[in-house]
Amino acid sequence: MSASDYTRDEIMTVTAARQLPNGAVCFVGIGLPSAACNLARMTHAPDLVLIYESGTVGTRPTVLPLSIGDGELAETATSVVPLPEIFAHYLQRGRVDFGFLGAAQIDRHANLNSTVIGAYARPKVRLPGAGGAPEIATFAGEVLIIMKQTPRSFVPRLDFRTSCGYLAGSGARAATGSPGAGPRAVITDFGVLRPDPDTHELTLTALYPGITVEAAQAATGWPLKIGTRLETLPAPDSDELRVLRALQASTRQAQARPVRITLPAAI
Amino acid sequence: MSASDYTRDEIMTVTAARQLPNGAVCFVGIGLPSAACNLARMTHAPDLVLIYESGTVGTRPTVLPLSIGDGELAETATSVVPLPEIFAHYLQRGRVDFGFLGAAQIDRHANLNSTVIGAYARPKVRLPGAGGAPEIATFAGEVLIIMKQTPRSFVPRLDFRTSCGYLAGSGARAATGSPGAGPRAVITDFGVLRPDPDTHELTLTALYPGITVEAAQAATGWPLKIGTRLETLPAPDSDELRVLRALQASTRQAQARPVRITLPAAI
Amino acid sequence: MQLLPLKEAIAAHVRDGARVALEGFTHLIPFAAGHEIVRQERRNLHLIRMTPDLIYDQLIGMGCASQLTFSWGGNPGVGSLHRLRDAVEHGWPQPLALTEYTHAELALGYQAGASGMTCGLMLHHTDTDLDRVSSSSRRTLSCPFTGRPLKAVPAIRPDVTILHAQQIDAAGNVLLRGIIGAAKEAAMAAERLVVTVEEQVARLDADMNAVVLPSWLVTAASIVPGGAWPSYAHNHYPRDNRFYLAWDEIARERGAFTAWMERHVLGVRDHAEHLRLLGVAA
Amino acid sequence: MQLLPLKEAIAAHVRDGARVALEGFTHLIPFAAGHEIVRQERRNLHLIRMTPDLIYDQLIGMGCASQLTFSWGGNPGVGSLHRLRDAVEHGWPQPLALTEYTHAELALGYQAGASGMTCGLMLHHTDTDLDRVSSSSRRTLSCPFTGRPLKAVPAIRPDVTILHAQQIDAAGNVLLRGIIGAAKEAAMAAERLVVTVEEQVARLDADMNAVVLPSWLVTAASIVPGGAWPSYAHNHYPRDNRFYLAWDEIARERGAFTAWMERHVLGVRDHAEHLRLLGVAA
Repeated sequence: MSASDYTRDEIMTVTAARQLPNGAVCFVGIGLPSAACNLARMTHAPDLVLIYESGTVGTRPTVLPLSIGDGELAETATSVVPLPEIFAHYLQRGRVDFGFLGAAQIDRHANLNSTVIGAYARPKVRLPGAGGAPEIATFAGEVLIIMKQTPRSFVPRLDFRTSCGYLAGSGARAATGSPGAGPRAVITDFGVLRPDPDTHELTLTALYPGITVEAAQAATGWPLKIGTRLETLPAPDSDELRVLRALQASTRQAQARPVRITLPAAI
Repeated sequence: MSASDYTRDEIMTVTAARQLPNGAVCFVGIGLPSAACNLARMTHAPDLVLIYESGTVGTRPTVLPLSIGDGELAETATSVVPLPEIFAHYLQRGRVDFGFLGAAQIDRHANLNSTVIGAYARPKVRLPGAGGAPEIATFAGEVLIIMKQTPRSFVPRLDFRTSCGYLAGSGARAATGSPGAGPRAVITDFGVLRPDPDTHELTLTALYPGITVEAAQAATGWPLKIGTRLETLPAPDSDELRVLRALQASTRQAQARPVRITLPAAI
Repeated sequence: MQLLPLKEAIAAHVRDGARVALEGFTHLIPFAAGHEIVRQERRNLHLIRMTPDLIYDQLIGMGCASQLTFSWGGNPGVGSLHRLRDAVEHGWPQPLALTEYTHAELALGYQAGASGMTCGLMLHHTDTDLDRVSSSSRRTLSCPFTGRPLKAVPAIRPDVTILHAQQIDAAGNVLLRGIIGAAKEAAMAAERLVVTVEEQVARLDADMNAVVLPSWLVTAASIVPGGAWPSYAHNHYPRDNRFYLAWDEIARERGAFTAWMERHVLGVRDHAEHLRLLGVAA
Repeated sequence: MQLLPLKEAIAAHVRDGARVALEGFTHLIPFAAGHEIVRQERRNLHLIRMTPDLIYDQLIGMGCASQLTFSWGGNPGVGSLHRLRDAVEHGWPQPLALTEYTHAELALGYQAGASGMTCGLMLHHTDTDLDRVSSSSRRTLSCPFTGRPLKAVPAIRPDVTILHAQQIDAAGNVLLRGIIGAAKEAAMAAERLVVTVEEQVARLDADMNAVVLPSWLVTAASIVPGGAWPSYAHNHYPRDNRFYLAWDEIARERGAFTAWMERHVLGVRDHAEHLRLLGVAA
């Protein structure tokens, strides 16, 4: 059933897709989350409802968009609403089951930084910033995080806290009254980390085939907690790989297509 | 130019219509205000912008609607928006130049009651209530009031203050920071009352042809202040009467038309 | 979304004592659903609606409601709602507790409910007696940036909102077209959403920016042609202004009202029979 | 509404030091108008936009702006905005003061501005460092009904909002179709509204509930076919994802960026010439 020849990006995307139950409502960001959500929709979860912050609700793209506002998303949507409604009527209202986040830095309690490396006033690297992340982190029923694991991104201390995971852990998040349950899983290119039920410290609970605990530890900027029962995740099956690769191929093709505009003769 | 044969309702409507300059943005209520606004639009003010609280912006009906949400209003509108936007994006935002109000009771400072006659908790007459009136009274650039003048409706003291005119007068309204200027004119079936520039007490400034000051005073429940220069208003001209009567005839005709619904055979 | 006969949808989702909003501003008023509530003899409902209109006059006169949240309670363009008046003025058939707003306030309350907020904010306007009699429904506060006086109204969260719409597609998505009032906000604010529609279609006749309620927000839907009569459904039938004028006479006296409701609502099986009995449908 | 050549519309309505919002979320970004601002060498603008995108990278890199209010400043799907980064990290070509929001906060600020409010309210979420660094842009307060912690953000009121749209009709009404982001709120919030459109038509191709900005809200309009390129205009042309990918290289170094802008923006008379020079239009 499983294909032996796949990339780390592919198993990461497939693993993320598998977290999504059919019928769930997902708030989708661009890049790996969009690939994962659409892969899930085109395999085991045909009734997945995808919401992009641009205002498209129930969108069913056949080509992965480069931006969250591509025309494909509007054309295949159930409904296109003003952006403020997405955040108010859907996210803050509690209509979103799953939110996806990525970031430049994550700490052991799944707090995220997507704002700056260095000091805010004089940053070493100015990152894009918050976007929808802080509210997704707060209001989505559950949060899934997709990030490549490196010592530079999995850090003991964030340079800037853009979005909250479990704050200092051990119930600190729940004490704030935050409506969503917080990050349920961090899917990396090594495996999956989940919060400890008591301390909320991220704990390695599963690895991809052939990946060692030592490698995962070396890719983490803090002493990584290892779960007592360490699962080996199944490789992508051939159907998943076929769908994912077809999606990406059609996307590359669409993006290579030149745009031509016909100007009226008078201009 | 002027037609000698007209009703008091007609001259009242025509006089109200004449208050509206071309290009103004009007928040229209049903009944006489709707007739006046559309008469103005079909005579001297073709670019009048009519907004009905149901959500229709820039509507140009050929038949006066019975309700503020008739289909005719939507079909002839520039834009149909959700009702909350009418109150937020148009009225509260200060985009409305003129608001029209009527009421069951008015006092000498043009405060209005459309809620109850008698005590609120055990009313003698329960009236429809506020609707859009309190916000129109506050946020429209200017307010025009259309009401038939009787001692029961022009009262020394309101049973209930639903919408504010000039409160206790003498600058009391401006002191609240209310954005709109307040009622500029009260158009009755006797003539026109305007607020005194200092005390804001309603003052009779104009009468229809053939109407006496004494008659207007007798129709008012307080000692009516009479303006120093009392104008005689021109009668409706033949064009105004023709347009108004044609509008009302087409409305009566439309309202007499029976509605037939075809049910699917299976039902 | 569950597609059900209207009788079952009301039985399953409208409970005695529930906060129920039947919305639709002049247009798309869910009369058929309201009549089914009368037929099922629901009691002590807390009715919520910007403009009670004839449908709430009927529910109130038939003793279904003990509370009303509203902003304008008249027969549009005609005059009074006699049954609403009788309940407020004389407690017949039972007393009716009022929570009274302005249109702007009630729309804001729905918006707040739709947004998961606890309250909504507007500019404070000069005090009216409404602020005095419904003081628990309004608070003034100062803008934290400018100090300007603001007014807060509490979020409105119906247990169930009921709407009428033009179309439902095979997947259960619902299209509303034309004047929508605060229907979308009332829908998003509610715990449950019940919809009646004119017709089921394979694909909605909907532009990209049309008002479409996704199927997963719809708790139950029923196909009820003519379900908004005597209000209207754009593209299907116009408002029956003659009936709105006639209602003034029908509802004026208790006896005539009750007789009319017994014959035309309680005495029929469903909305199609109601329309046929009144000669509106063949 | 005044129909003007774009050059005159920008000259008349965008002043040095103004608060300017060019909105359009991925879709309908008014690139032609932005380029005209570059050509007219406006200075010290306070730029406002949810997603600065390439258009603000260009304005910032050409020294038009001293302030930026935004919520996500990247090249969507590609990576960094190098000119925005250079301004923030190194003050080149001049320092850029940031007011930074989340999407939800900035959308709320536009909504508040559009509604004539002084501020907007949302549920308060767990503290982030954004609350700390832009504390003047946020306040926490308690819900007066429930005591729940709420967050207020100030209303955003641009001096001028600039949008691109598909159509304008003979009367000057403007149709936006497809993804609209916060364009409507930004339009209603502004003192002045300048619009570029793909085409003028006798009658808008608009459904009843379409997004139409009435002519009397439009200060000035210019007909600029292709005016959203390299973003897109639904029904007219798709997003030029190739250009978004190419921009990463063009904007990476100061010299290459400046040379590109001099040749392709300053060196052309108008947007049509810009499109022809780039081989996008014939």
